Amino acid sequence: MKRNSWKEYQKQIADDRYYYARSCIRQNFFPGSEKAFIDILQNDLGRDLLDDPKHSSCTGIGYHSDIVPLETIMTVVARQFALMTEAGYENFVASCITSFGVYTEVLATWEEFPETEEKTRENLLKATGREFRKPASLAHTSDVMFHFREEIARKAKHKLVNALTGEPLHVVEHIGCHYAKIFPKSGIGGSEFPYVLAGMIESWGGQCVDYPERRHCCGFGFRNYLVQANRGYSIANSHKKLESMAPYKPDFIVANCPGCAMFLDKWQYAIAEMEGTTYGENGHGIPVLTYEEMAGLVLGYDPWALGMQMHQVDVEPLLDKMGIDYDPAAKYLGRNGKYIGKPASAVVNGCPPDTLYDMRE
Amino acid sequence: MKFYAPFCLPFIIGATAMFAIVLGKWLVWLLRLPRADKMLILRGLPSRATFGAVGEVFCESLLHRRIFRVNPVLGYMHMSLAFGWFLLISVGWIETVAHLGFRYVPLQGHVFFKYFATSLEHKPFFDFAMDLLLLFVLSGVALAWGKRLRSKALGMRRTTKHVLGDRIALSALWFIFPARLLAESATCALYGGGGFLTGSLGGWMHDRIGMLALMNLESAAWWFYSSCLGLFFVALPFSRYMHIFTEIPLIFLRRYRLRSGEKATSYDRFQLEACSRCGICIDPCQLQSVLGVDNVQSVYFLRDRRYKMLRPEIADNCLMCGRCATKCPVGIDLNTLRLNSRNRLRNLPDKRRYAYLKETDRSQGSGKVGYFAGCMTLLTPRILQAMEQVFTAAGEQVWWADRDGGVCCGRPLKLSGETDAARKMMRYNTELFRKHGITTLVTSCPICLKVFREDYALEGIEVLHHSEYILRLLRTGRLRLSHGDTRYTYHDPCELGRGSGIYDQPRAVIEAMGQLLEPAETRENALCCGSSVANTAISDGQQAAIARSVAAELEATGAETIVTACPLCKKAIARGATKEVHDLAEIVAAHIRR
Amino acid sequence: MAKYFDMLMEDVRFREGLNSCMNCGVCTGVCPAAEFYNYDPRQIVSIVQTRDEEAIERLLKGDTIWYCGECMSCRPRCPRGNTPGYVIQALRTLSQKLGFFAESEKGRQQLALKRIIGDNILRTGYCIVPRLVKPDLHPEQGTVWKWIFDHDKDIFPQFTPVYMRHGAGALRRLDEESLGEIDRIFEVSGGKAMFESIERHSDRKARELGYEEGADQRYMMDVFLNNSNEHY
Amino acid sequence: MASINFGYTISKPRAIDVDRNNLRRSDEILHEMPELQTCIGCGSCTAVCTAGNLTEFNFRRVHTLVRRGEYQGAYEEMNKCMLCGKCRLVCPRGINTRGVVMLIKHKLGDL
Amino acid sequence: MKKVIIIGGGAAGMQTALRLAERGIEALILEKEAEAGGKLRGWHALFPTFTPAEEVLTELRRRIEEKKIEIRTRSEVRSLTPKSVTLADGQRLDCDAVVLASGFTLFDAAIKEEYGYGLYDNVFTSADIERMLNEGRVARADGSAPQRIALLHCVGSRDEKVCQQHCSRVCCITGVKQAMELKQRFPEADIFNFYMDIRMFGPGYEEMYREAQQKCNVHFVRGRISEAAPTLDGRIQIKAEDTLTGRPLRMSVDMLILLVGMRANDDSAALAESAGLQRSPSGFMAPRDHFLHNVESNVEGIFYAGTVTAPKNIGETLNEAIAAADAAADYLNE
Repeated sequence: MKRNSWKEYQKQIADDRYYYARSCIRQNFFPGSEKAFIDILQNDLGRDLLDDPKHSSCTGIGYHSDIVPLETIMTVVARQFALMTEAGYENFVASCITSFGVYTEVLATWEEFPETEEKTRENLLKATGREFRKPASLAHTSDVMFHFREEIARKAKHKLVNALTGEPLHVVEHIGCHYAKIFPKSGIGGSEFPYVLAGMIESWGGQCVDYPERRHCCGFGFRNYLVQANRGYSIANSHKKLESMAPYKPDFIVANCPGCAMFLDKWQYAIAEMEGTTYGENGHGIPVLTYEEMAGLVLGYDPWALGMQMHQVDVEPLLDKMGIDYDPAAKYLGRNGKYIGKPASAVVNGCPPDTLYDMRE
Repeated sequence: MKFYAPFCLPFIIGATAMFAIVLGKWLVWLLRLPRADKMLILRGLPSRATFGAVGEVFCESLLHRRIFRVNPVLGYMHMSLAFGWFLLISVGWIETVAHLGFRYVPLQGHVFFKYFATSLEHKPFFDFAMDLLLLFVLSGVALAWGKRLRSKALGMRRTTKHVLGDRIALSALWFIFPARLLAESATCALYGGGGFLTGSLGGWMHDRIGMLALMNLESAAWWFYSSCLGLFFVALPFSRYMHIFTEIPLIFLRRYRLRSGEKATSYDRFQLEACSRCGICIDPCQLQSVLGVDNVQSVYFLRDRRYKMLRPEIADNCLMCGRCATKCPVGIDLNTLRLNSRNRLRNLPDKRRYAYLKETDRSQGSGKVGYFAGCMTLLTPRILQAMEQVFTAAGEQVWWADRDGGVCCGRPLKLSGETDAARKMMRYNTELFRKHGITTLVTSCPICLKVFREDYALEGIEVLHHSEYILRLLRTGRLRLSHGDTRYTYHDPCELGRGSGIYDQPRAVIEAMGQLLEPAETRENALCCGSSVANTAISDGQQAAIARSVAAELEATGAETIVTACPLCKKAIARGATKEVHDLAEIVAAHIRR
Repeated sequence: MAKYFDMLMEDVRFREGLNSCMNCGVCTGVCPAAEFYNYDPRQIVSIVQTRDEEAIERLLKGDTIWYCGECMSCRPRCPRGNTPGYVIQALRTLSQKLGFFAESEKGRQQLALKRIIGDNILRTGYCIVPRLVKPDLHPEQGTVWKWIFDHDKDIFPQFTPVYMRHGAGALRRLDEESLGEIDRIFEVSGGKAMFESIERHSDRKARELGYEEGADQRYMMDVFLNNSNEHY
Repeated sequence: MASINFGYTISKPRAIDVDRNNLRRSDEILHEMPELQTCIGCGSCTAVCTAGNLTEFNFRRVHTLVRRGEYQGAYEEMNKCMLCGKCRLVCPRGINTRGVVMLIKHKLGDL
Repeated sequence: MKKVIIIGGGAAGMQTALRLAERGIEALILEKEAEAGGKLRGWHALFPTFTPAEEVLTELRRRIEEKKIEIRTRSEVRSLTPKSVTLADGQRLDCDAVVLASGFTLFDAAIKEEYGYGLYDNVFTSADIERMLNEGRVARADGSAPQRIALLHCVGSRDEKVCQQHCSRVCCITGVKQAMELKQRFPEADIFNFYMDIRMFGPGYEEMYREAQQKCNVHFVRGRISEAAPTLDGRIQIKAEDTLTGRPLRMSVDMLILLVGMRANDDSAALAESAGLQRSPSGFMAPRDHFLHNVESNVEGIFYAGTVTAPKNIGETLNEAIAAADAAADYLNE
């Protein structure tokens, strides 16, 4: 792709010493990804990262469901910063895109309306007795991964290429709306052509797919998913995206937002159950990866250690394409290799999982 | 005496076919009439209406009195053909009786009597009389030929463009009487006799043409004559000449109070086929005279409808100003036929339509007098304001039906053909009027006025146009106006004048305030402003062109102010005028004396 | 008197989000909600900038303001620097303060959101925890999720040492002190007041709607599940 | 397909999709009434509309939708019009609005 | 003989020089490009008469030659004072007054990233279309004829996001003109103009707009395009709101034409600073006032002609050049 404009949207990404804030959705649905991020940073890249047990949710989902007032979320954010300050860190990294958006928005609001910062400090002090310094740098964890993309490429065990043909894999990158749409300058590449995932994909040998609904929201829409009556909206947006990308035959989707990755995966299941439509090859869905999983695969992590068995859409076709060695039988094993049964079969998986991975055979 | 020769065949066949078809048509139309219409006929037959009808048939079908009124030369042409032919037939019948007494003579015996009567003694009186009548008819034929060639000489700017069937019948008709002259003259040449026409021509032929040739000529001439008649008769029921016979029952039915309505009935067939396509309706049509549109006028509309080839764009393209209807010699109810054609094209009964009309009462005030501004008045707030001043000056307690927005009276929709849907609006407004207990309903819109009077069931509520209402206020002294020296001219709105017969009241009101100058075409002949709601086919530019021509005629009176009594006319004419255009109410409001 | 408009102006998001709209429609053109609801963010901004109190009240009491998914796609495109999404947030906040949210079907759903997400934040320190995503209320989460849900104690510990326990790592149980701090933050900064307003007005509305027990579990499940399908 | 009761269905897009819409009827209408294309969207017609005063009927909106190939419901909407003709008098482009109403109803009546 | 230096050899500069020559004042035109003519070069036809731009330009050049007015090309100005102009190479030219007729810069459509100019093959600017019209071949990137074309108004105008809050005025009529020219070449094509307001400020413009609608059946959709994206078959999918119906609108087009606006030259800030000239918020030079001294700068002896002060059409530019020349001549004769 001829996009060069991303170079105009650069931001400072700290090189070391991160204060890590977990994501509600990512730890729920992709706990392996958060683990992989920490492992990659600490083990593969040798960076310092603090996983503070005292930090909490940013309450962004509540904020964007409008039940948490702005003043409250500002104070929660201030508490996170206070924890960081107390721990002696100043580079804040958030695992969640919604959180990243919230932190950016809160900092911008304090900038624009200083009285709100005053009020927040007052509230925080009153509620917790804590005080905070604003972070020197604020980044999303995908920014950090982007920052180290070349270093990771150098250590790569696998590339994003079809191991059989040598062709680059076609990758749909999906950027969470709150990554750059609220503050285009806060995202690498801006809001129109964000480069944060594209940069990783290109560095690791893949090829990005530009399809008409590339910029469209996955459809989470907070209250639009969280309340069952509204989910028709949520699924319809993913449906629109999937319909739009399917003709390009992507090998997989990668998202930097935990919600997007979860929804693009799960809605494929629901659409298949509702309409019988699957979007990938041979009646399978299109695998949806988090960027941590993508990085993990590139660095040679075991897919099941990355938690890829927790996806609804099977990732095996992708693993096969990339020539990754994995143990099919180990996919659905519990702790310590304990057999705990398997998920029921679903239309999106093409054929029932029982027939493929029954270890008792 | 034998009354048959081979050449009679075309005539016999033609005449038989014609009578069979004509009678058949009438029978079907009569049988298909709605029950109520049939009752009207049964009740009318034994009444004085029948006598009146006979008289009218004589005056109109034979003498063409109405055409005379429009155009004497044209009247003479039609009379000479119709009445002349009628006399030829009746006098011919008397001649037969005079020769043979009251005995059965077949039809061809009467018609071709000259041919069969060669052996009989000549009666110079009849020879003379019949020749005189033939000359009378031939003079009409000559005029008809002349009209085709030079219509302007007969005072018509345009004549009808005819269809093929008409052309055949017309050509046959043109040759019938010259052929008769030739045939009778040839017989006279061989056997003597004849009057000043046939006798003289016969003598001349006798002197110049050989016997054998003459015999052949005679035979050929009678064949030709008979063929012309036969051809004409066969063509007649399918051509415009059907009017010759159709007008007669039409006159009777009309006398029995049968009328066309918004729904088509078989009575319309009598009207349709009574049109002679004389084309008199073309000239008054402003679409023709101003815009040069020449395929939509009533004559073409009736023709297209009769032959079932009516297209919506023709049916729609009519201002329904009624100027043609006032001129129609047959008195066909042209606007109503146009309307029920549209009804047939568009009316789709739909129960759900206008369901929103419930609970929309936005009327204000209370009083025995209700004022319905109408949509167009709401767009011309000065009229509304003026009416308010008039009411205040007269001390009238007024219930304002629609000052804050109301429901349309329904006439525009009706005029477009959606008659059933229009009824819903009419019912809604009727209920509204009843609910507020008014006894007088004043409107300043003639469009509303006409529909209130004709289609609303408003028994007990007197419906007045504001011109009538204002005049009444003046006459009862409740309103006093100052008289100035402004010269006004008045434009008769179609729906008010020709539509509702209100010509004098607005004039009387104007004269109470200043001098009134009449434009060249006025009252029944008044022009239409061009923006009539009845026409959905012409463009804005075309409307403006008509408005300019109307304004020019009004301004030519030298008046300082153009007055009209319709909000739509006011808006329309103002587009084309250089002088001020006002509604009557505005002028009145400005002249109120306190 | 511009009562509602002034109240909106107290919200910094409203001040930031509303400059002057020229009705170009760029926001609606990309809006995912406009695509699937009878919704037009341009018109919302256009209405509030007229300062027509009646119109604003209709918005506060109506369904429209609740369609937005807060994806903020509208924000980077606006040629006049407005943010319809912020305006929506301000309107929603005010609607909840005034209790107007309970007047519309979509607004009433705030109760469900408060009880599911809001209460969970105070209970766990996180918006969502695995036990909250019950397969019967989230059928779209699929068969794999059901398998995870049913075997959470076997699966999650593979990725975190502290599943539902204290310590550092994913899906840990937050320590009591931190939870206390969050609770006090909500107390001090108006979060609790907002929750209370949602509960109170929902209860009032529930009784109005004929729920004799007020905003009970049955009412909550009804607002959570019911869709009149009149929103498209 | 499994018969799972999700409790909702995939919402249908509401956008005007010009690629999907069949513009044939719209082209026919514009062919017969090219002046309709000169609409500048000023809304005068809607402002004076008698039916629009009583309902949500919006003539400008409906004919614009028809021009984009969105015919669904246009006939029913146009049926709210009372054909009073005020719009025609105020249209700055002189569009024969009553003719437009009748033409659209005529062309879309059988949908 | 007094001498005036005119900075800029476009329509404004040439016309100013001609008028000065008429008033007996020596004029020197400095043109930074290799050839004089400014933006008229490369433009195809002028609205609303479809007069070839070449025709106007040729006539201006002929007159310049006739009057033997010197044009110094490839001469970029670094700074100026009322009495001297310093070129980029450091050379200083003395004079008695300066007329700044340096025109405008076309907005770089690539900055509006969401439209994908420079990324997607079938996204063009109005300037590209003029060039293609001049070359006699308008076509899609693959050479095929377009079946559906969208023209987007206000690209780089009235847009806070790209710091161009002003209206460039001429793009509306250019959009109408190009729609008609394209319709003429591709009678079967559907052409859609996406606009926010149609600003037909000049004589004959409104009539042209109406003709485009009624005679050429050009569709006008009120709504700014939100984004453009490529489709698999090389077309461009656009999203907008049809604001008059209040619904989002999608379509794919064979060509997307961005009607780019006028912006102040990049060097205007530096020039303004060197001479102490005031600029308007839009970045264009600010005249002393907008009514009685609209061709004069706030610095005595420096005058403005043409689009250096604000977007203008050719006719206005030529008129203003005469006014500027007269003002300069009057100043010198005082």
